[in-house]
Amino acid sequence: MRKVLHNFSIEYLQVLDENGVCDESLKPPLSDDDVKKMYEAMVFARVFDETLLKLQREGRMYTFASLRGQEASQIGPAYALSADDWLVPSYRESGANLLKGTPPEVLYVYFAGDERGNSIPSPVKHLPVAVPVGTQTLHAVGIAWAAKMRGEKSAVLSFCGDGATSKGDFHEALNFAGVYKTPNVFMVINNGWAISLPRSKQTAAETLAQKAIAYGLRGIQVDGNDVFATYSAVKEALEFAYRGVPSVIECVTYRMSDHTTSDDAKKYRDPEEVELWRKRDPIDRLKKYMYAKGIMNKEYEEKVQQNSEKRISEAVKKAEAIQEQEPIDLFKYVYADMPLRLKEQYEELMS
Amino acid sequence: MRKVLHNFSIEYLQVLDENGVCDESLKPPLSDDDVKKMYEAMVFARVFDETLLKLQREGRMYTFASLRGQEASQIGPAYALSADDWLVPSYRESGANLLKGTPPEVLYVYFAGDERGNSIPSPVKHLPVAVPVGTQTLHAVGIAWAAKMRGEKSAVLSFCGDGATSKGDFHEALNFAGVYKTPNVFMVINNGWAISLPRSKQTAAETLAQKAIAYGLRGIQVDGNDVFATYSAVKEALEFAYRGVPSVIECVTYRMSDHTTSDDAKKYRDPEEVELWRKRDPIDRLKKYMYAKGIMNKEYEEKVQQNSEKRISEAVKKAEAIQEQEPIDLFKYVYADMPLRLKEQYEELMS
Amino acid sequence: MAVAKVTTAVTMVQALNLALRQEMEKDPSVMILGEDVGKNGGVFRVTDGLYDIFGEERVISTPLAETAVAGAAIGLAINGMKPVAEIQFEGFMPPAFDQMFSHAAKMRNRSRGRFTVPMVLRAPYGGGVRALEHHSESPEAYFIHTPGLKVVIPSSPQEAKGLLISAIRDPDPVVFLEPKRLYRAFKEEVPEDEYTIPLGKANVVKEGKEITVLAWGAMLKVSLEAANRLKDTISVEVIDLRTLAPVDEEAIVKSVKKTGRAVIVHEAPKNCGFGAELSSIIMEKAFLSLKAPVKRVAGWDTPIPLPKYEDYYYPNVDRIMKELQRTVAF
Amino acid sequence: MAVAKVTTAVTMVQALNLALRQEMEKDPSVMILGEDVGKNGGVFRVTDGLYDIFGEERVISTPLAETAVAGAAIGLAINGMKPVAEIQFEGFMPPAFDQMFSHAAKMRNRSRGRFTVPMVLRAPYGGGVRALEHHSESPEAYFIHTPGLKVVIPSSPQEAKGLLISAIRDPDPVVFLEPKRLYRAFKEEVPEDEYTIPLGKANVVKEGKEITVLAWGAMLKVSLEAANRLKDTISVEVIDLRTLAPVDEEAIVKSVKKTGRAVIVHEAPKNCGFGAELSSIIMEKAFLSLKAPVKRVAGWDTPIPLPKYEDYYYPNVDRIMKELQRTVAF
Ligand SMILES: Cc1ncc(C[n+]2csc(CCOP(=O)(O)OP(=O)(O)O)c2C)c(N)n1
Ligand SMILES: Cc1ncc(C[n+]2csc(CCOP(=O)(O)OP(=O)(O)O)c2C)c(N)n1
Ligand SMILES: [Mg+2]
Ligand SMILES: [Mg+2]
Repeated sequence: MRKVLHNFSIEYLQVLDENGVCDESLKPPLSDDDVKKMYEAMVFARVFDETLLKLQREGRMYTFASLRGQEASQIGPAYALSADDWLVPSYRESGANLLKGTPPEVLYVYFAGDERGNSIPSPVKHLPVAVPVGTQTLHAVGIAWAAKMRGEKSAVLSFCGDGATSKGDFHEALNFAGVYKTPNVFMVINNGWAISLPRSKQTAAETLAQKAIAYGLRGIQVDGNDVFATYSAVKEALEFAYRGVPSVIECVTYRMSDHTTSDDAKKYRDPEEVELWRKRDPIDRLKKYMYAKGIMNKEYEEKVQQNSEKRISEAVKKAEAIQEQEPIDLFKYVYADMPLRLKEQYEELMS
Repeated sequence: MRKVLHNFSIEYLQVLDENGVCDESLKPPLSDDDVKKMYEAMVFARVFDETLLKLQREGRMYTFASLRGQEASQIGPAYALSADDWLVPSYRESGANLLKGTPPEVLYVYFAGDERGNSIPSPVKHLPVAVPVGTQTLHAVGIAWAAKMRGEKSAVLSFCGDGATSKGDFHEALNFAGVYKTPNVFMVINNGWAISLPRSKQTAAETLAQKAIAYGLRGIQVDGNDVFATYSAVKEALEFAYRGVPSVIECVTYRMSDHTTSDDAKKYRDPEEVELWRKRDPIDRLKKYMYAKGIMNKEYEEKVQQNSEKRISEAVKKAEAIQEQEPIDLFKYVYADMPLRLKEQYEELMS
Repeated sequence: MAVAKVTTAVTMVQALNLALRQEMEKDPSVMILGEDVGKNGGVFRVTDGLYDIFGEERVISTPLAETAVAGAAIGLAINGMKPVAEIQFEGFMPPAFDQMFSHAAKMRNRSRGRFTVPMVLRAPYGGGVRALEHHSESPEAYFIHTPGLKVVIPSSPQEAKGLLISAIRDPDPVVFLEPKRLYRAFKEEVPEDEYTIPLGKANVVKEGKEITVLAWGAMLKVSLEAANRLKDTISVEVIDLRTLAPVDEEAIVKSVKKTGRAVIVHEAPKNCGFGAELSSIIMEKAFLSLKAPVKRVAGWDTPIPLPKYEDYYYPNVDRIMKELQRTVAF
Repeated sequence: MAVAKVTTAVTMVQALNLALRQEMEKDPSVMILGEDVGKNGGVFRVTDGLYDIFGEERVISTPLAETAVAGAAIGLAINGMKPVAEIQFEGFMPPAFDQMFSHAAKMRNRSRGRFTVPMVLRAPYGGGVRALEHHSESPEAYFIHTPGLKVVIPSSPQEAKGLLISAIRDPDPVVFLEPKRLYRAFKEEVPEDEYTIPLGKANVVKEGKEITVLAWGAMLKVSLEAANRLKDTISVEVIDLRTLAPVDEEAIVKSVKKTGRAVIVHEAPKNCGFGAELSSIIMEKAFLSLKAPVKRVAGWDTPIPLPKYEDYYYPNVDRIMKELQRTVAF
């Protein structure tokens, strides 16, 4: 007997096509006001990004990971969250972090190399930047599990990249989520590259969404440059999550910038590929839709841009005016109470 | 646009049913002689197992992991290997190890708590027992990769359990194999339990075979108590492996004994479940087939049993006659050359 | 330590079990996760019966994945739970190490106190039970060298209960290593009521004048035995460190300033083991009191042998006695 | 070291690159794997150009999975290859640690020599380059405490080339940590031909009479600078340990017996760092020569701060000078 035991399939979702034409049958129930807010958040994310890249080049900041091109993969999902839901980002989700409520000056302080930028202001429910790739997916499972145990209506949206899907942590996280039916939504941001490794060499799987199958989870691939699709997929996944069904959502998007400010993508990737994706810009796409729909005009467009720039330059001012940390701050947060040895070391440092 | 992107399916293979009735259309090309050899190896594995369990109870050995019930999941696959292929076992594959060529006295020496039992005699190509669950799958990938680089026709058959599929190492190994198209065959021995955790709580996936989908690998589930199915699936997978297509084979079988001699399965599992599986005994099943086919009679059956017992009691004698290791042997194999500090420590031990 | 009145003679396994049960009764955020900790009660039965009392929501047998056990525990702790995570054997802690090193140890510091990780990572530890490879390791130094973690190792049933309760209540991540050869080695009167033993405080188990022995876990008893055998010739002070990080430097320095000599005993390999740190602390803080070099009696710098030869490996009474004698005669 | 005639002034990155190239030319079993080591040439460009020369079969950019990089390297080494595996930053070595600890370190011993693991695990290491969190760690002690591994840390371009060639040829697994702040800090004349520097031998970089400084990697230069600034008042001997496991105890003991004093300098946290082992070795083997306690100038026992404050963290010339003066004045 040789028979098929199980069939599986992976779906793809796109709502706004590359020309900004909307498949109305799939359009999520978003008011014009919602759409505007999402647009504004996307522009704000981009301006934040551009500003930080500039400041980094001027030597006012350390390493920074640009999100350019991934605005729809961040804003759609973050917009779908309620205040009770958690956001567990990697290091590239500045757009999502800002929308979730972390002030831009705090994020800036982080990229300026200061721990206080990771001190997410209470009660904003998102974890600090996670640098070790993929490790945060397990925290996301733990946080979701705790929420479930307490019977809270709170889900966890975590982000990781295509590269992260190769890590053991990712695997163990998805498996735990499946077994404990935790309220998790795992965003996999397939931006084509993990530093210099193209997606095609990251795994032999046809899609990253199908990794969900290995754990009995829901899996779907969405157009990551389509903010309606990312919003809609996450909204749907959150509903499943509250009922204990975790999901994997692969967002197909593109990292328009170098990996970080320390990287030079020209070493390893074809500029034509970048050009191709420039035409798929997520903000342009939404703009086309909004113009066609009549909820956008030049004046509004400019105002959004200006407001974003203003808000960010104020944030930068605020951030750069922050007092230096005291040397004691090096020692103060290692444990709840400072052990003798740390007190002695602090004294030595000050002597 | 919401559309199906990809479809996947997982097949199931059984050749000999529970009554020993063979699906001739699927029967692998095995001569009667082959079948007898496989039967003999299965009986030998079982007698080895029974003997070691007895010796362990008598205090002549340390912890031992019984393979009872899993003979077909070990002998079919090992029988499919050529001398150039590698075997990478966990701690429960004594049957496969013996068939691959490790003398029973060597294996016994290992379970008697002596490193020399892990010194697989050259040129037998199998790795020592791997205790840290799942870690060996990565060695299997490295070994296969090396063989491929050198252009050798050599594949690697590795074993791990249902529990091991939850480990990050397993995930990373399968992914590497997919990306580098290494000649690997990953046996996943789903024996229902990982110590006290039932398969149903190990993962929410419907099958373990479908984990292959996450890596673009071939995946199939086979009846692990059917030695024709396990042989056939591995033989086929080896052919794929030589051409750079790795496979995952889930063998559905059952751990008839306690997890190890340190475990008491009565604490956590229903004796009825064990009874159910007793009826699916892989040796009985093959025996039924062989009687029906006329290649088995009482005399042969007894002879096989007696030969096995004799061979093992000789092995035990040989093993127990082995000279004690010298204390210097503690220090001799840490590095190729013994560093000063180890020389001093050896002297201290002897002083 | 406020010792309550009613006591019972129990093994270390029972004492740990009692500590877990009482903390779970008291604090609904305490939960247990790990391989086989549920119905099976753990391979050493430390969590025996807890599944029946608290249910599968709070006593959770996890899939076989140590990275996940630690990583999920971090998330649970961040979101208000107090997870007590078990790693089945210390030899399988390395896959949990990254999460402990990169996150548990650093989350409070990283977030300037916004997020904290009040978890316990328990594991049976050390050798002497004739176990398989990877089942007799002593990895305390890896955790001690990681700022942000606390490391605790009990030496008896009474110690185990009080220290585990403190570890669970501690606001920071605690690695709690349980000497498996003491699990059932002896019984001791243990107060039935809950009590705590403060973390970071050593215990002078035996007073003496001529030499200090620093030990912990299973090596404490072996050291005491060596000290007792020498009682007519050498006055040995024996200190149980209990908490290895942060270690009680004051107690160590005080003792060595009095005795002028010290021997450190541990099972882990000598090279870069915690014995080295202790020797250095003494060097730095009690140099002028030293009448002889501080010595270490430790595991050899080799992999731990399989059961048949493990007796060659671990410090034993003879080796300790010899070192004490040599040091005093120096 | 047999120094060849033709030399060129190169950075450490270039020296390492040359070592890799020459070993790959010489020995077809040498191969490179790790994240971004291929076309990109590694994030620090250590493998730059090797992909073009040797192709994607021998210079392999792997998926993002450190456990797999180490674990697959073990299998490759067992089956006849000599893999040089790169971990992109030392902060991501923990996920590779289990494979190194449980298998690379133990395979020879476990199989009584039947299977061996002649691999190198390279990683950029240490701080001082204003990097993100997890990019400035100094994890050498974890590996040193693991019997069966060798640990090597070069301090200059010339050292880097000779030591890396030795590491690649070594029959045992070598953890090779490259101080990233030295990668491009200075150029040095390096022989173009291949040459080796034997593992396990320290290098007396500067002779002196009154105090010994033990250092390695980036701390060597800082220590030398401190020694030079004090040259009119204190005669400092500076030793570059080069190989940390197995360490050259003879050279250490010889020097301290001569000088009677020692200071150890390292970036890693002090608690249970390799400085502790070195201090203990001196305690055990040169006690009677000691005129002052051996001291450690090390990283604080805290997580490493983000870039803005990292200068507070690492030993610097001032701290070393102060400790040297204090020790001599003891
Ligand atoms: C465990 C770990 N290994 C390596 C790195 C170095 N590194 C940082 S980002 C990165 C690539 C990540 O790729 P991906 O997951 O696709 O995310 P993306 O950067 O594209 O957003 C690597 C290798 C790291 N931070 N963590
Ligand atoms: C990494 C690791 N964690 C835990 C253990 C302890 N342990 C030994 S076997 C086992 C269960 C393994 O189950 P499975 O993979 O299904 O194999 P089986 O024993 O059923 O053959 C566990 C948890 C181990 N050996 N290695
Ligand atoms: Mg990516
Ligand atoms: Mg199993």
